[in-house]
Amino acid sequence: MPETAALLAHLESMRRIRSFEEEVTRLRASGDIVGSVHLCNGQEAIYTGACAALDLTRDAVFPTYRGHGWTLACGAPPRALFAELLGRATGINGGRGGSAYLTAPEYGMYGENSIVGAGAPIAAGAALAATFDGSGRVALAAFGDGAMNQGAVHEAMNFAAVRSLPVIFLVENNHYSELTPIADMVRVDRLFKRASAYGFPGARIDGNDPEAVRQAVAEAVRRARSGAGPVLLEAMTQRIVGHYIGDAQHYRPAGDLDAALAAEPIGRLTRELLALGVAQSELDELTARVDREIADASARALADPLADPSTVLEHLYA
Amino acid sequence: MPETAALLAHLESMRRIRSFEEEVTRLRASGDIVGSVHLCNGQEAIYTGACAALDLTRDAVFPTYRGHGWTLACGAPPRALFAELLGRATGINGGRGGSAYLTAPEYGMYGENSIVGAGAPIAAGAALAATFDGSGRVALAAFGDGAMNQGAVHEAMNFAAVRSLPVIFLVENNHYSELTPIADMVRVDRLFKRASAYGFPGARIDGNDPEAVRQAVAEAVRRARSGAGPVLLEAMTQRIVGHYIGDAQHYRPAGDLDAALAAEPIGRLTRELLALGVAQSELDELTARVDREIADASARALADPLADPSTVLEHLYA
Amino acid sequence: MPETKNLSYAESVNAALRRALAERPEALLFGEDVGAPGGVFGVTKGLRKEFGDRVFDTPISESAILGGAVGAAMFGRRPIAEIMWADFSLVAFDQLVNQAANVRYVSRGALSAPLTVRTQQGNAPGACAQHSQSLEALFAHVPGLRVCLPTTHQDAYDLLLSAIWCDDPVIVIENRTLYHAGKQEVRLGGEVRPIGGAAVRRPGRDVTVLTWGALQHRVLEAADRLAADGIEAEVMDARWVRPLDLDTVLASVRRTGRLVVAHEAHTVGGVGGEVVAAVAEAGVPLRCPPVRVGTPDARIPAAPGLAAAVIPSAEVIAEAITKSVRA
Amino acid sequence: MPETKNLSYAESVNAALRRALAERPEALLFGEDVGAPGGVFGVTKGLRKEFGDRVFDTPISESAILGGAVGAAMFGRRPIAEIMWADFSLVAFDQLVNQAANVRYVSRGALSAPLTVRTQQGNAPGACAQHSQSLEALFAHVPGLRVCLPTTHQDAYDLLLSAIWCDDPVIVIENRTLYHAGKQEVRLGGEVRPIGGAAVRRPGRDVTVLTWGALQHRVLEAADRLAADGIEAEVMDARWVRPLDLDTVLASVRRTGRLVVAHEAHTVGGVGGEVVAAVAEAGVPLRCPPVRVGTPDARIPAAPGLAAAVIPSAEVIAEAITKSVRA
Ligand SMILES: Cc1ncc(C[n+]2csc(CCOP(=O)(O)OP(=O)(O)O)c2C)c(N)n1
Ligand SMILES: Cc1ncc(C[n+]2csc(CCOP(=O)(O)OP(=O)(O)O)c2C)c(N)n1
Ligand SMILES: [Mg+2]
Ligand SMILES: [Mg+2]
Repeated sequence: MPETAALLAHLESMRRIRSFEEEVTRLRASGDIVGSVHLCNGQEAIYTGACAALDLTRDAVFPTYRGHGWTLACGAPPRALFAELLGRATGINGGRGGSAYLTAPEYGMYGENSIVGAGAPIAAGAALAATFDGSGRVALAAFGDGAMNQGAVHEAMNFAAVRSLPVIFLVENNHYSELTPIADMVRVDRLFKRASAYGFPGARIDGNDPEAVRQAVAEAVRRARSGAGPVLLEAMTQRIVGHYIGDAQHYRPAGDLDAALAAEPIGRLTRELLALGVAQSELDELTARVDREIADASARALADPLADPSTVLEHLYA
Repeated sequence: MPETAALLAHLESMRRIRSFEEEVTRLRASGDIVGSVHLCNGQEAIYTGACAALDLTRDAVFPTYRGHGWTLACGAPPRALFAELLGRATGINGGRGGSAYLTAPEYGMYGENSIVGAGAPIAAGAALAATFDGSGRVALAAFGDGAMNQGAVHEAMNFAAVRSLPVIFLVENNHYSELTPIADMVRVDRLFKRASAYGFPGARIDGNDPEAVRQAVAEAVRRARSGAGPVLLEAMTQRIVGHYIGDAQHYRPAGDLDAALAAEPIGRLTRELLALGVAQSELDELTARVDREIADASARALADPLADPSTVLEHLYA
Repeated sequence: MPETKNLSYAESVNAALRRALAERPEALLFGEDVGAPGGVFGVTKGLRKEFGDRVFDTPISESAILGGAVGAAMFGRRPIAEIMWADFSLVAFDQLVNQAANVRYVSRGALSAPLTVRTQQGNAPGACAQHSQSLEALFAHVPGLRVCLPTTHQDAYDLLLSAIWCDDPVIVIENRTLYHAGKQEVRLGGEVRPIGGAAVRRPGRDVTVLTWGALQHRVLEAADRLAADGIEAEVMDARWVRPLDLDTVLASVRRTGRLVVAHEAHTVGGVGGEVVAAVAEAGVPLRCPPVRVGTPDARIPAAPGLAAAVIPSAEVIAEAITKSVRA
Repeated sequence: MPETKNLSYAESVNAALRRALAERPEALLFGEDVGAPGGVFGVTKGLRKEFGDRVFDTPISESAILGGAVGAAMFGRRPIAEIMWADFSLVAFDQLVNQAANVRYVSRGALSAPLTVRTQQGNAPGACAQHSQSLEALFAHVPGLRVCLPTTHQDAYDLLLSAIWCDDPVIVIENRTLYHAGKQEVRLGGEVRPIGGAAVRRPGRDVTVLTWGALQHRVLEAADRLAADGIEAEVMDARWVRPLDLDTVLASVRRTGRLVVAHEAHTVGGVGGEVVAAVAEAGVPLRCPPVRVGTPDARIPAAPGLAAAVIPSAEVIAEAITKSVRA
């Protein structure tokens, strides 16, 4: 039974991500943020649990366009993230990455990827580097259920297997690829089973339980650092919002979203903590504090200057 | 116990392929054929067995650059094939395809492919067409062990699985990918096991026994035509020559080639037929007849006119 | 029987697809989210319902989609495959360049690959560097392919039908900023025309401005502004970048003696270079050096203010035209 | 300490790789068959033995190879990845265009991808259409990449080292017909130069002939023949097609007043168009229209006699030069 303090830390991290995404939703509605934005509401336990198991002073995550949660869980400051989405000079990439392709290597976040599956071989390559530098670094590639059908993911898995690379393949199985159910796109929807074809362990885990994710990833990290090679973790979760902001989710069957909402990780962990005897007021205080932090970060980012167009040709080459 | 006549037909088909490749070796040495040539010596049982199970008036095979054997087993005339390799106007593609990229659709041979793995999705696409035209056509994609690590093959397998396409994936596992052993490039060298990840049957078969191949492919064809979808067959074989003409095979461990020669399908079937009571003289006559046929085809092709350069811009578009 | 309807660009594409599926029983339509959901941009809405299993969703497997199209085409179907963003075609580029483009040539017509790839490209506010490129130059360099960029609603309908009717592989590059940006009268049901042919969008005597794709709207805006200064630019929409309708371009340049080429793609190595080179080779006397307008050497940044600094604006285009005319 | 050795082109590449692995402990060398077998062309022979696990074989997985290189580079290694044929890069083109090219720009230098891709391209007798293309135009259109085509043995050594030392992704396009076609004196161990810069291979006053890649040998042959007719062509090797050394080209064209660009790649959409357009835009007065020589619209047929009818020969090049000078 993990300690309450650890669970409270998970809750705070998840709440920070949720508050961030809720603020992003407002900023998108107000027109301050423009373009396609993919929220991760409902999937927070994965980021929180996984990052708790990594040593982000050396390990690295390689997520997808749905990467705000990963970036925050890695410890990147919300203000720089808002600023990035708002196209501000203070954005974590000066506005160049945007919502779907930002990077924060100083926090162990080695880049979202907007090409489905493309991050998997890149993470494998980072893990390859780690086999040469004695650093013990581990790379974690995160991608969706739909990405499992991309050729690059297959190649990355076999490559990682045969070279025993310290990489963790983490599938965020939220049951949908954009507007299409994964169950319609595979015959075997237990995706972790594919690992056995490559000769490494695969497992399904509860992606709505940060502690379960932390434990599974910690074990995978231990394995990876020991030189035993990759692991495939299929974290079962659901998004409780559309694929992108504006997606009306007509494709979700009746009841699907309600079930997802009932199972989403923040409510669930809140109930668990109450059952463990934590006071409602303590949880309310946590939420209020995080919400204030996020509101403050958003306000500061909004006040920051826009990225300077005169810098736009810089940094193409060294 | 299959009838002797069927076995003799297999032997004749395999012998035709072997004689063809032996003549190609001579023509390459003499400089009549130029460029990279991939021989299939030792792998003949696969082509002979598979083609015996297909209905080539409607079914189609999609092999690789190592495709002379497939083309002959499909029934394409040796002369037009020699002419193709010799760059003659009478070549089956007028010299445009060459050894590694020729096509003979009128015989059910829908094109070699020189890009490793690329034929798999194309075959799946042909099978897709067959699900719409009521023809009952089946597509067979053949490729090497090394191709199993290509993204396109993975995508083709999942696509075929989820749409239950009438396609057979046939791996010619000759243990090497060019100069590299497959065993060094995968953790699980029982490649057929990957099928289970996609939810369809996979099996290892004796790729040096044409009758075993015929039976396995016949069963796969039956399944495919019934609408049950794809099958992955891993036919175990060995090439008894280099990857390409000129490959000195330094990478083969001592004894490897000798073992392959001892197990190669023509010698093996010859021994079986003798044990079944077929007379040596009958087998000698078969060999002599096929060798004459091939020598004659080669001589005629050599006498054919070279492809006419003035036609070289034709047929780029309809 | 031809009729005229007031349609959005997306609806024009939809109408062309509906007609193709109705008139060509061998047509198939597939891609990610194109079936049941009707496409991420709503372009294929209703087609799954109307045509059943001939319209379907695929896994996120571009090599299977494009390779599947090649194989299905070889086997007598007429596949229309969607690649959601042109950027994504690069995960499966082999199937277009090494596969589709070779089928007819190598077999001397014994086989063919009459497939259509619908995709869309370009920058839109907030889009990231992996969702913003204009890649027509990569396709246009490949003999065996045909490539068009319909910009008007009418062309969205007409060019797509020409592509589907074509017996060779055709890449149709649309633009998502056009899909829902207003309605136009579109003639439906007319004759399906063979591929090729540029179109004059605005006649003028002073300078020939060749363009294609959504940038055309900025070019027209620039031309309209310059008219106030007495500069009359002839704006020509290439429509097809392979084959380029060089004759029409040359005829215009012979009249105006000046050439500006404007595209959203990166200038270096873009199709603009091909146009300028072809005109220069033809020896048409120019009154001033030709000018290319395109995106300078940079990746496309997500922040709208940054992207606006690299994607050619109407101002930048107007300046280039002015420079050419005043030279 | 610099020394001079008599080496084949393949040995020159090998020497550069050996030096890089020796001097840059962060260098890795991998690809299909490059390790234990020493490469299908023997180019990497002996390096596995000498440098152990830093030189290794990969599965036939180009996306893993190139993506692996991107990731390893981000994590501080300096990967040198081999793609056996440029044609094969198209199965994994995403990793170069959408991934490698963006790393530095999007992160404003917080990350970088100092990787080198060695590949080789072009036609050789009997090679099929999928093993014969010259694809430099596809790479050269991508800001964020650098692209060179070493043709001399010295350049095979020098340019590869410049590429490996470069802190950004570089594509080095070799040519298999050069690997074992004779030895030349090669200076080893000299200073590693920054990337870029064309080279004059043959001075001349009458016409500037810019070329790159193995075709250069045919261009020089053509130039030598024409010298007998009194035509003195200046043959310039671009060496780098991104960045193009336009200044050197312009200086030559200003002197000669004539421009021919010759490459093995398809003419339409090839880098020749970029060169001609850039020269035209620069407004350098030409005494006759520029001429491009390249492969016409066709796929590359396998039969040597057919391929010879599309790949530019010395005769075709000589004719183009003559046409230019006599115009
Ligand atoms: C190569 C490629 N193909 C298609 C897309 C378009 N696309 C973006 S997100 C997405 C769905 C991905 O689904 P999944 O992998 O399950 O991740 P999720 O969005 O559910 O997190 C698709 C098809 C893309 N970005 N890249
Ligand atoms: C995409 C691609 N990568 C690499 C190659 C180079 N290549 C040609 S054959 C070959 C080995 C293939 O091995 P395997 O699949 O086992 O088939 P085999 O040659 O043994 O029949 C390789 C790597 C290629 N043609 N295409
Ligand atoms: Mg998903
Ligand atoms: Mg093999």
